[in-house]
Amino acid sequence: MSLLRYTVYRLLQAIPVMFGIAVVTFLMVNLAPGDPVDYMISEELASEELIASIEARYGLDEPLWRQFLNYLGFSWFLGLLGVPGFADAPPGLLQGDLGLSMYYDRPVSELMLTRIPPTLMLVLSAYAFALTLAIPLGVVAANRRNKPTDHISRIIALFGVSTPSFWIGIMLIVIFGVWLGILPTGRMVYPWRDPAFYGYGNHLELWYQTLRHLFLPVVALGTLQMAVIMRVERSSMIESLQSEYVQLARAYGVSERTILRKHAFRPSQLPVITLIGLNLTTSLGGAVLIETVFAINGMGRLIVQSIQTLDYQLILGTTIVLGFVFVIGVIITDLAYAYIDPRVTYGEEA
Amino acid sequence: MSEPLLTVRDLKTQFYTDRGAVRAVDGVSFDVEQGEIVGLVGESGAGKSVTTSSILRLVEEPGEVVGGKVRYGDRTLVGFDEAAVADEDGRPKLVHSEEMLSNREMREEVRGNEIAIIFQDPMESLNPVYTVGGQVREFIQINRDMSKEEAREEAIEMLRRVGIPEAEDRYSDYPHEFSGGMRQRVLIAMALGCRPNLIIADEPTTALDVTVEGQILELVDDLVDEFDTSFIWVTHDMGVVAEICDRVNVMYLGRIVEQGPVDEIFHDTKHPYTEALLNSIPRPDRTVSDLSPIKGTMPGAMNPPAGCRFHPRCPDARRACREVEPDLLEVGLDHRSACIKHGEVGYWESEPLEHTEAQPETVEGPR
Amino acid sequence: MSQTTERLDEVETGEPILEVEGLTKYFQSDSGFLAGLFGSDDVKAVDDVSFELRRGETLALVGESGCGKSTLARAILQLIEPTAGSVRFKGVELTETGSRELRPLRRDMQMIFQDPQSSLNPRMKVGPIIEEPMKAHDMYDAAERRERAKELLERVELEREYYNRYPHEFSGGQRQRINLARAMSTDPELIVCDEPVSALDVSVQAQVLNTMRDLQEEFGFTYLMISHDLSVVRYIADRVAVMYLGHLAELAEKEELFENPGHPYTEALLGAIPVPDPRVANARGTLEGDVPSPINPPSGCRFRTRCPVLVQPRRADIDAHETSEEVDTATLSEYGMSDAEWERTLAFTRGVRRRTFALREGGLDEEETVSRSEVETVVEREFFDGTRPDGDPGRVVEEAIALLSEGAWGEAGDLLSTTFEETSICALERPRYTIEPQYGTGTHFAACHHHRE
Amino acid sequence: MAIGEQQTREEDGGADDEFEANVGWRYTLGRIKSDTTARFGLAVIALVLAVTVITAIDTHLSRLTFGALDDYMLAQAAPMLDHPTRHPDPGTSERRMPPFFVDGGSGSITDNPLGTDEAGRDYLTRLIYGTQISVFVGLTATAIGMGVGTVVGAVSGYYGGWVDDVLMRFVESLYAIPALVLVIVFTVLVSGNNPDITYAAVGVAITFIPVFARLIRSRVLSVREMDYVEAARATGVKDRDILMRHVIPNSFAPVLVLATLQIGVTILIVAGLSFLGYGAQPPTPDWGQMLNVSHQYMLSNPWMSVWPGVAIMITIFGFNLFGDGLQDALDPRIK
Repeated sequence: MSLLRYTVYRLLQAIPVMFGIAVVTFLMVNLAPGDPVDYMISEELASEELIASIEARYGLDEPLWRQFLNYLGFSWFLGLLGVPGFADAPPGLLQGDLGLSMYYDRPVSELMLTRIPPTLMLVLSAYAFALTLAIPLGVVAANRRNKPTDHISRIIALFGVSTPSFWIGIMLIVIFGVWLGILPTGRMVYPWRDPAFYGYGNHLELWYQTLRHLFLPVVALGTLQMAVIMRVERSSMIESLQSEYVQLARAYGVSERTILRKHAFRPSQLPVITLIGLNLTTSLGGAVLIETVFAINGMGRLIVQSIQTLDYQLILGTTIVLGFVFVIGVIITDLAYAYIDPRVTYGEEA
Repeated sequence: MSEPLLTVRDLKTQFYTDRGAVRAVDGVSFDVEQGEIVGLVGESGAGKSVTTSSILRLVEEPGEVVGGKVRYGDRTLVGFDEAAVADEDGRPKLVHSEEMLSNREMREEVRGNEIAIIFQDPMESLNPVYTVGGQVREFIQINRDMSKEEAREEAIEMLRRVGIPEAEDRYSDYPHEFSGGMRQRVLIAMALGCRPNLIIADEPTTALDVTVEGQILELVDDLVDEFDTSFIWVTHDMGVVAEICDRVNVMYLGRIVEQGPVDEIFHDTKHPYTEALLNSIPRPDRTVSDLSPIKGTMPGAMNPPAGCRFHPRCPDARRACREVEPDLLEVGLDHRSACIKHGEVGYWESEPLEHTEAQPETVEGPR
Repeated sequence: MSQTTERLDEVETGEPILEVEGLTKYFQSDSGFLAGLFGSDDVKAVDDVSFELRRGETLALVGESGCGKSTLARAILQLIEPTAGSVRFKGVELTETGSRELRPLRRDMQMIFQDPQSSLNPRMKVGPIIEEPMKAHDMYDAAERRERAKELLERVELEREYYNRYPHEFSGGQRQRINLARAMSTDPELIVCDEPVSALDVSVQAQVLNTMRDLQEEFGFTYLMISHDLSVVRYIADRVAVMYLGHLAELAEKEELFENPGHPYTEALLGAIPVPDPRVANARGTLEGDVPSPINPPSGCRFRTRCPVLVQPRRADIDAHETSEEVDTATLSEYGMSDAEWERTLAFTRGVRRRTFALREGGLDEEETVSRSEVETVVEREFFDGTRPDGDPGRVVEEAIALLSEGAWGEAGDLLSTTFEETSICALERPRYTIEPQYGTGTHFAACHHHRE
Repeated sequence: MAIGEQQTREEDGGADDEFEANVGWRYTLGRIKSDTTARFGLAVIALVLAVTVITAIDTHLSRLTFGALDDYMLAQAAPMLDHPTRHPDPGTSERRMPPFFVDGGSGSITDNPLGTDEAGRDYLTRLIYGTQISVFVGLTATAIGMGVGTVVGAVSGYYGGWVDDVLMRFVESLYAIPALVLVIVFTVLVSGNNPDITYAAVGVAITFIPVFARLIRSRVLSVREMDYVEAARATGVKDRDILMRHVIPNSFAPVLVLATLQIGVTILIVAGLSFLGYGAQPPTPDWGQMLNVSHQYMLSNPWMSVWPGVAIMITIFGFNLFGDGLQDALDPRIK
C-alpha cells in the first residue's frame, strides 16, 4: 500500500467516526431534559405563537429524526434528489452550515470562523513547547537510567501530569504578571491582524508581542503534554536501547552517541507520535480552561459562552467541530507515523 | 602450532539479581585458531551467549565480567590484576589490568572490524525503520574507513555474495520486506562486509527452517573457504555442530565439560553429559527405536550443585562426584574432559549414586 | 462414575477414525469494513488436502513454517472454519456440525500446543487447568475430578502435590506434561499435537516424546502430530505427510518416506537436516530461493518454482491442457533438450528471474551498459559451460541474452520463464500419484509429475 | 528482579520466572512493597483517604448533632474538627486574611494558618473538607467508567466482526470530544442547567468509557491469541467461561494501572469543571470551586489561589506515583 493509498484509507476510516461524533453530540444535546426555547424567553412573554415562531425559525418544530437529517445536511441532499417531503430542506453540516446561534442570532459557522485560529495557535504552540523540552529530556533520562538526572526528570514529569493546567496559568499570572510584571497576562494579540490595530509599528513587533503574549498560556497548556510526552519518550527510548538492533550496532563499534541519535532514536518516536495524536483531545479540553484564564477568544471560550447562554445550536456546533479537529489531527499524526515506520503502509495496516 | 587467534582463559561473568549473584559463566577457557569454526554447544541456560557477549564486553547491567582473561592476537580484551587492597572476605580484589583495552579502543579497534557478531533472531536484529542496505553500509563504512559511496558499493556486493537476489534493488528495501532466511543473509553480509578475522555466530540458524538452515550452512562453508574467517558457532543443535564445526566446546551450567575435535566429540566421547546428550537426540538418518533421555532438567545457575555440576543427572555419578569439582583433563590430543573418571581422585573406588531421590526437575517453591 | 455426554461408536484399531477430504482454507489477507472496498487477496493457506487417520497410529504432518500445517490442524478441529472440504470424525461430518453440537464431540479430540509458556493460563492453578475439560463436559463430580487430575499428574510423571501450584513454577518440559495431562483428562481418542516438543531443550524433548509414546501404548490414543523436525518425526511417527505451501506433497509410511522419498521437496528436506554425526557426509542439497507467497501461489505443483528437477516441457502436454494466451504464444514448437542442456537452461532461467549474477564484476551503475558479447561470456561462464541448447530453445536463450545486454532483466526473465517454466507439465497440472512402496505395504502418495507413466 | 537480556533469553527453557513474574498477585504485591515510589504513592493515597473518611464521618455526625443543617452552615461550622478561634462568627472575622507567615496574616500557626476565604472562613478547614468531593468523584467516576468500559472493550475484542466495528466507532466518537467539554455539556444540559457534582461524576465516567474500552480491547485481542484460550476452545469450554476464566483475568492487570492514573485525571477534570462553575456548587468546599472564587482575588490575594492547587497536585501526585509503581511491578522489563 502506498502512502497515498494509506491516506485515502485513513480518511475513509474517519468518516464513521465523524458521523458518530455528530450522532453522539446531537443526541446528548437534544435528549437532555431542558427545552431551549424555555431558556430563550422569560415566562411572562411565553405565548403559544411566540414559541411556535421561534421553533419554526430554528427548525425545532419537526420530529427529532427529521431535525437530525436536517442538521447533518442529508435532507438537503434528499431535497436535491427530489425526494418528496424534502423539497426545500435547509443546508446542514455536510454543506458547511451549522445552523443559527440562538443567542447571537448569527450563523454558528460564522461565529466559529474567527475563533478557530486562536485555539489552533495556542494548541500548536503548546505542542511545540512540549516537544522541544520533552524529547531531549526523555532521551537524556533514558540514557541515564536510574541515575540522579533520570530521577529528577521523572519527578518533574510526575508533577507535570499531576498539576491542573489552569492553576499553573493562574500561578504564572501571579508570578510573571503581578509580582514581576514582566509578561502580559491577557488581551492576546494575533499575528494575522494589522499591526496598526494594536498600535504596533510593523509586523516584526507584532510577532514579538504575539510571542510575549503567548508565552504564559503556552507554558500553562504545554506543561501537561510535556510531562506526558517525556514519560513516553523515556520508556520507549529505554525499550529501543535494549533492542537487539541497538545491541548489534554496539557490537559493530557504533559510538554511543550515534546509537542514541540514530539507531535508538528514530524507532522510539513511534509511540510518541501516537500519543500526540491521541492527546490532542486533552489539549483541546485544556484550551477551554486556558482560554478562560488568559481571556483568549478561541473556541474554548466560545463553548463556555455557549453553555452559559444555553445556546443549543452553538453548543452543538462547537462540540462537533472540536471533535472533527481531533479526528483530523489523529489522521495527520497517523501519516507521520506511516512516514517513519515503513511497516505501516506495507500489507495490512498497523 | 601458531599463536591462536583468540584465547579465553577462566572467563567468569555474573549477573546480580535480587536473590543473589548468578554465575552465568564460571571459568570458561578455550581457543580459536585462524580459519576454523569452533562450536560452543549446550542447552539453554548453559551460558553460551553470555560467554560470547563477555568476549566482546557487551554484557549489560546487571551483568558483569568478573574474572579471567580474553586475548585477541596481541590485544587484551578482558584482563584482571590483583589489587593491593583486599575485599571484605580478605581475598585480593580484582581490578581491570592495565593492558586491557579501553572502551573506546574496544569500540574502534575490535568490534566489527576484528570481531563481528551475528545474532540469533534475524527478525529483531535489523532496525525496522532504516533500509537494509543502509544498515549494512553504515557498519561497513564505520569499520573499514570507507567513503559512503564505496561502502554502498561494497554493501551491494556483499548482499549479492550472500545470495540476495536483485541486490541492487533490494538495497533500499526495509527489513520487513525480507523473509527470515534473507534477513539472516543480510546479517552475514554485514559481518563479512566488515572483513573481521572472527565472527561470533550466536545460534544463527535456530530461528530458521531446515532448508533455509541448509542454505545458510552451505553459504558459510563457502565463505569460510574464501575469506579464511574464523567462527565461534553457538548452537544447541548437535547436528549443526557435526555439520560445520572443526572443534567443539560442550557447555553445561556455565562451564565447559568437554572440548576437542568434532570427530572425537562424537565418536570418542569422554564426558557423560556429551554422551547422554548424543543418546537423547533423535536421528534423521536412521530409525531409532528407543531414546534414552537425560533425567531432569538443568538446575538454575543461582545454586549450582556441589562437586560436578552434572552429577544429579549423570548416569555414571558416584559419591565422589558430589565432592570433587572436576577440572578439564587431557584425554587425548587436544581433547579435554571435565570428569573425574579420567583423573585420580577416587572415582572408581567411590560408591555409585542412586538417583532415588526422585527429584526429576527441581521446582522452586512459590514466591 | 457418571458420564453424561453420549459417546460415538467405537472405531476399531487400524480403521479410519478421521477422514479429511479436499480440505481447503483461504484467509482474507485483510479484514475490517474497508477491506471489501479496497479488495483483499486470499491467502491460500491450505488447498485441497485429503488424507485419513487410523485409530491408534501417529501421523506426522511435516513442513516448513508457513506451509499450512497448523492451519490444517485447526481446520480439522474446527477451531477455524474451513473454506471447503469435509472432515469426518468417527463418521460424523464436522464441517456441517454447528458449534453447539460440536462441543460434546470435542471431548474425543483434544489438542496440545507448541508453546509451553503460553498454553497454560498463568492465573490458574495446575489442578483446575487439568480439570477444565472434564468440567466443560460435565464429567464426574468435583471430588472425582480432583482425584482424577491428581492421578493424571502421576500418569505424566509429575507429582500429585503439583495440583496446587501455578504454571510459572514449572519448567518447559513439565508444562508440556501438564498440557498432556489436560488433553488426556477427557479420555479422548484423537490428540492433535502442534509441535509438542520444538520449544523444549534437546535433552527434555526425548523425555516428553517417550512419555507420549508410553501413553499411546497404554490408552490407544491416535496422534496427529505437527512438526517441522524430521528427526523427531522419524522417532515417533508411523506415517508421515509432507506439506508444501498448502498442498500435500507426499504421504507414506515412515520408513518408506525416509528411505525412498518420492517428491523432490521431501528429498530436499531430508538432505537439509544436519545429521549429528560428523562422519556422515551430508549433501545438504540446498534449495534455491524462498517459498513463494501463498497469496498468489504457483499453478500446478506448488514446488515447481524451486524444484531442481522440473520436468522439461513437451509439446504434447501443452496441447492437452487449457493454457493462457501468454503461455500459448511463448510455447515452442519443439523442446527436446538433452538432460544436461535442460538442467542448465533451467538454471539460467532461474538465475535471470532472481538476478543472482551480475553482468559485470562489481555491478553496474544506472547509466552503464554492457555489450552483448560481454553478457554472452558471463552467461556462458555462469551457466552453460558450452552446453547451450540449439534449435528453438537456443533461440530463446539468445533472445534473453540480447534483452539482458539492454538491461531488461524483467523482460528477459519473463520470456525465459513463460517459455521454459510455465509450459512444463508441472505448471499445467496439479500432480497426484500413488506409487509402489519399497518399504512396507502402505500406500505411498507422491505429488510429483516424475511418477507419470 | 531483573537479569540481563541475554540471560533471560537463554533461560526460557528452564524454570524461568522472568517473564512469568507478572502473573501472581502475591508476587505483584511483593514488588509493590519493595518499590519506593509505589510505597510513597501509597502513603499519600492512604493519607488522602483517611482525611476523606474522617471528614465524611465528621460531616455525618454534625448532621446528627445539629439536625438538618444545610451545607452552607456545615462548611462554616465544621464542628468536630474545629477550634473555637478558627470560626469566629461569619461576617465578623476578617475576610481574605493571608496565611500566618505573610505580613497581615493571622501571625500564628494555630489561628487560620492558611488564612481565611472571601467569607472569613478558615481556609485550611475548607481545604481539608474539599478532599471529600475530589476523592468521591475520583473513585466513583473511575469505577463506573472502568466497569462499563471493560464490558464494552471485552465484548468488542472477543467477538470482533461487526460488533467490534460498531462499538469501536462509537467509542472513538466519544473519545474525540474533549472530556472537559463533554462533561460540561452533559452536566449542564442533563441537569437542566442545575449542575451538581453527581452529574459531573457520571459525565466523567462517560468520558472514561473509551479510555478503558480501548485498553481492554487491545489486551483481549492479544490474550485471545494466546494458546491457553485456543486450548480451552479446542477442549470444548463454553465461550462465556473462556471469557470469564481466561480472557478477562489475564487482560486486567494494565486496567488496574490505568484506573489508578484515571483517578488523578478525574480530579483534574472535576477541578476544571468546578473552576468554570459547573461542578460542586458553593458553599460546598471543593478545590476547583475555591479556585474559581479565588481567581477573582488573584491580584489582591494571590495566596488564596495557591492552596487549592497545591492540594490537587499532591493528591494526584500520590495516585500517579502509585500507578507508576504498580506498572513497574506488573511489567518487570521496564524499570
